[in-house]
Amino acid sequence: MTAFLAVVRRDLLLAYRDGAGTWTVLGFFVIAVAVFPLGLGPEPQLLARVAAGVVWAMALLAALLSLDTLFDADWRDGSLELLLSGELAPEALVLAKALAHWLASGLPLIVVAPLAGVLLHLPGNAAPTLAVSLLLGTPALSLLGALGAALALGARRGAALLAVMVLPLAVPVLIFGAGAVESAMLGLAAGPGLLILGGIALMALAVCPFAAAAALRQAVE
Amino acid sequence: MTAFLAVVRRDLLLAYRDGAGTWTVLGFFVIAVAVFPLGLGPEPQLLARVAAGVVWAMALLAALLSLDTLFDADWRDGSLELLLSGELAPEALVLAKALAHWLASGLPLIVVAPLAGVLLHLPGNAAPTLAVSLLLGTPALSLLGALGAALALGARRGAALLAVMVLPLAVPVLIFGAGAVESAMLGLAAGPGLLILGGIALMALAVCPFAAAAALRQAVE
Amino acid sequence: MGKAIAAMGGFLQRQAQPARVVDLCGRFLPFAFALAVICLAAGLISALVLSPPDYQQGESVRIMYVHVPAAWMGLFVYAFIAALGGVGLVGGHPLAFHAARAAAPVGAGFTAACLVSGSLWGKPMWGAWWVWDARLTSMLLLLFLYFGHAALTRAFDDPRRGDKAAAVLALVGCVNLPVIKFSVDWWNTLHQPASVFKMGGPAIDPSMLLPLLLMLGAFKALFFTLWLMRLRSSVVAARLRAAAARARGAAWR
Amino acid sequence: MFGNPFSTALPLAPFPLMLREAACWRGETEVFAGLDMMIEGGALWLIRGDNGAGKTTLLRLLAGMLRAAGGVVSWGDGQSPRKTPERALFIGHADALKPALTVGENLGFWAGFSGFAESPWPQASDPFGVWAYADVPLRALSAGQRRRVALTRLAFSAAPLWLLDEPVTALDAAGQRTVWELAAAHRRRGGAVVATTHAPMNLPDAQEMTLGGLR
Amino acid sequence: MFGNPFSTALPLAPFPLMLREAACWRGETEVFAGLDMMIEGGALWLIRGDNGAGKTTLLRLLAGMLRAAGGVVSWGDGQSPRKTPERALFIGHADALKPALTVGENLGFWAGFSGFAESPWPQASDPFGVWAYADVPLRALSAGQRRRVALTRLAFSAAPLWLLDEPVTALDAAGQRTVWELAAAHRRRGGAVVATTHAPMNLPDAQEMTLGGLR
Ligand code: HEM
Ligand SMILES: Nc1ncnc2c1ncn2[C@@H]1O[C@H](COP(=O)(O)OP(=O)(O)OP(=O)(O)O)[C@@H](O)[C@H]1O
Ligand SMILES: Nc1ncnc2c1ncn2[C@@H]1O[C@H](COP(=O)(O)OP(=O)(O)OP(=O)(O)O)[C@@H](O)[C@H]1O
Ligand SMILES: [Mg+2]
Ligand SMILES: [Mg+2]
Repeated sequence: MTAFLAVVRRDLLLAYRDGAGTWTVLGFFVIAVAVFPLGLGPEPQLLARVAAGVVWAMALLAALLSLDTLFDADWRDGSLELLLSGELAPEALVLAKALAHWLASGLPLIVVAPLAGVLLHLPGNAAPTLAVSLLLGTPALSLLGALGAALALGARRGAALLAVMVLPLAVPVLIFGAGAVESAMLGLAAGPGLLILGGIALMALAVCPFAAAAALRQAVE
Repeated sequence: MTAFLAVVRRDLLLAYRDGAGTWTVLGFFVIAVAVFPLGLGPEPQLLARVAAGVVWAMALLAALLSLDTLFDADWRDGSLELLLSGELAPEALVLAKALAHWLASGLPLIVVAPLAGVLLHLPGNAAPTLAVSLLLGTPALSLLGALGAALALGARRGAALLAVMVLPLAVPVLIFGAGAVESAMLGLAAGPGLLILGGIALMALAVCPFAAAAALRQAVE
Repeated sequence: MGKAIAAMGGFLQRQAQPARVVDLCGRFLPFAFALAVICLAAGLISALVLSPPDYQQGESVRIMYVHVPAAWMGLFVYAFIAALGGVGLVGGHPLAFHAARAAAPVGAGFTAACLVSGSLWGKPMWGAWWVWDARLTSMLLLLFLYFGHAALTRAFDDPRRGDKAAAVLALVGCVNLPVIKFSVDWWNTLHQPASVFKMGGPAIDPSMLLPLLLMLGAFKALFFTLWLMRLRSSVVAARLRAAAARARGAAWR
Repeated sequence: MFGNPFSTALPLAPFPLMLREAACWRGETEVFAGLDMMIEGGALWLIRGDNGAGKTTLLRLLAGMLRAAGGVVSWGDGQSPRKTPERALFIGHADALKPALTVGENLGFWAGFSGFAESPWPQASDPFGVWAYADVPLRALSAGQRRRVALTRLAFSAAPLWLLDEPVTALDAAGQRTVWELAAAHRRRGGAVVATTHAPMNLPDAQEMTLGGLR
Repeated sequence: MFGNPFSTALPLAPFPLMLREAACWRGETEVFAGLDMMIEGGALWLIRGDNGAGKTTLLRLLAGMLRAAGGVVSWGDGQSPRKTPERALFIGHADALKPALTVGENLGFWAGFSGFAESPWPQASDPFGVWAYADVPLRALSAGQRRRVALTRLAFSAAPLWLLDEPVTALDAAGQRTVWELAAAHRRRGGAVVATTHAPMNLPDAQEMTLGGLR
């Protein structure tokens, strides 16, 4: 447990101190949301219509963005080998890193998403659903991303590979997340969509750490 | 001139071999364009309406994405100091790196943009304007990005900083680029928008290499 | 002539010694502060009590007396730090950088005040907190530029490096200023076109112009007050850091 | 938990670590084959050989970070190093330190991770004198200072086997002495040390092995 | 352009390079001050000092990569190294090589960049025997092999002043000999060499300087 917490703490510290962490994700997200109206034109109706999709798509891209350093930096500087040869089980290591990734990039997104909603004229009644859908969906993104990052570790063109691998896995999250917000916007029940999101997150929690741990063991050979 | 070409050649080779180059940009762009219809829902009219904006916004984000390694990798491994102490003037070095960045990330975007347009139901008559606007706009993005990357070199949280700095400078490119495509879509004259884009590119060419060279000299102190 | 310039340069050189700067800041501060208080009192009274409500906008027009001076100060301070940055890059004196670093957050504050007040005003006027109109967007970008500037000055181990990088950014970012100013003329926007500073004199009633100018004076004086305070502490902090580093030096090696 | 390494005995370590007919490949090349070696508790092995001879590869094999392509690698209790990586501490050229964190944060993390101490920073164990830079970010250190920080991990490791890849690189004379003193103390506690080096060295009772006779 | 470094004379080099009362800061700390030094053509300087004494800092000052905080640093013709960085070749711990490129591509780039040869790969100048790995990506090399590739740049440099920061790190005995032989050949051509090292070394007619006497 100490080792688990030590890893989480260190990764949060690095995310805060370093370029590729919290600040980049937030910067990217805010900027992406600001860039859209500039590209699409200012009509509030159009913006409101696409708001849910844009926020979710940008959340996905922001999460992807911060993934390629998830194991890569540790692998390059020799940390990963040491992390894997400690008492901590590789599965727990993956979990610790995914948790830190979510705390450093998913959580801030959830906090600023309502603001993004306002800028894109998302109707006020959909804002809580947006936050809840992100709360359920982003952990799944972090877990799936950890799996992808472990698989792409040390590969040539790892970053591109990562994107190509994680995207298909993450698409259901995106569809149900954006769908739930859209239902709320139209006054329909968002519950079913959110339930499915929760289900996906639980499934990712059950599968990803084991698969990613296996991939990591291969990578440090 | 040999030195200039040597730098361009090496950077292209690295972009092709390494993660952070051409493949990542292309992967990101294609995926982002593919994610949108999933987030927005499949109605062709809505997609056509947002196509120009989405393609341009994604082109901007893709360019930003590949920027943070523009000088950073060279700085970390000691190459930058050697590059700056050769016969090549720092301004020429910036130009060479920006050119390579454009060839490795701007040009492939231009090639796949029409395809993205098709995926998003962009009317056929706007496709040439999309290509031309990207052809004029992406060099400006590469040059502005080179300036930002040089300024952020060695900074804490460099990547986030880079985004915050480059975005305000790059917004006019986005606005006029997307605007020209939209005009073409509506059957209006796209010429004036494209002319302004060209003007911005020329201005960036006149200013950025000098400003970036000044920043680089600071960075290797 | 050359002699006069040399004498002038020598004078400035003497004034730019850290101790002298701290002393001068201390001397000007009370005046700037007093001016700010006086202008603010007069401006607020004439803006909130004496000036008439607008025949179209009613009482909400009074937001203008905060909004417009804040906007002007946001633009002015940006030009100010860009000029200081240019002086610092060319002349190399650290004082210019201290001055720019001291001014930037204050300018960002004015810009934020303009955005917030405009947004509060927009809700009753346009029915939305925010629209992606050219002027609003370019003002938001100005705030980003301020953030970039502030982040750059703090982002390096060596503060001089950050100052220089931020100066380059400030100079390049100046292209945004005319865009903000003329966005209302170049594009058809929701936002009001210029009525005070425009060709052919102000097109605004004196009963509204006077409080506006008073508030502008108050904001200017407030800016100088805050700026002098921050400048003084920035210079003092640099001297303290240098002394601490010198003390640590031997132990370090 | 393990206190000062100079005073405390190691937990029972299942020496010897044995290589029999071991072979190792990197990529698609055989680096060495048919290697026999027996590492007893208390031993100091110096591995020598030309550049590219396979010294680092051998250390990684002993650490359980590489799989043997042939032959047997096993501890005295029959366990393979691949299953028991925690028995070895490997310190190589990649030093597992983060430039963005301070010296204290870096070492504090590794101490916490290996369950070493209550306190986040192992001040009591500072053989290389890096405590003075506790608050300095790692990126502001000189090459030798950075190496000292990496080696400080020796002072709070509970691993019976130390694998040191060119440990004295970039260290000044005092630092080099400290490395060999730490190694000697570790051997007195019953641990073993396997180090590579290119420097001519006369350490008493060190066993030497030279790789790459084929070359 | 300059052919084999062992045979050709250097272009006229404006020695001596002089330091007078030079001071240098890193971040907000003074590393050294009041340093005097005169580097003549044909000289070999060995810089010594404890970890963190400022050896690397001194080399970077001589290379024109750092600004002196006080005193004078100038070449014989009055030029400052900051204005004439091409007169020095600096090889440090960061080796300016790309792991993703092959040895041939890496060296070919630097040769082309410094205008060395028509051919992209300087096969004629291969003192360290790295030609054999021309097609191997750099990331698959051992530490010493990588160092050899970095040092191969010495063979196609036209700079009169070589600044070598711990050049023999990670090299085997043969590699170390090659470094000092190259340095000797460079001195015979009229060039100067300034190297840092922690190894005890007896090179005849080397001048020594020890930094950090204050400590
Ligand atoms: C967040 C929203 C807003 C922003 C960012 C904003 C920005 C600005 C800026 C930058 C200026 C100064 C331009 C110059 O110097 O010429 C300005 C002036 C002004 N704004 Fe706004 N504004 C906002 C909302 C509003 C609203 C809702 C109104 C009223 C309907 C308004 C009315 C004015 C007026 C009357 C001026 C003075 C124009 C002049 O006399 O030159 N603004 N605003
Ligand atoms: N980038 C930096 N920022 C701030 N301080 C630095 C930086 N690099 C080095 N220093 C400090 O400057 C001093 C001199 O460092 P330098 O690298 O010159 O030492 P050195 O003599 O080469 O040591 P070593 O033998 O360890 O290589 C050290 O105290 C070091 O901590
Ligand atoms: N990641 C890798 N992929 C493929 N081959 C490798 C890899 N790492 C090393 N090699 C090759 O394996 C051989 C042995 O390398 P190793 O690092 O063990 O050598 P070494 O004896 O430690 O050399 P040095 O003295 O230079 O450190 C070398 O020929 C090297 O080129
Ligand atoms: Mg090795
Ligand atoms: Mg050094």
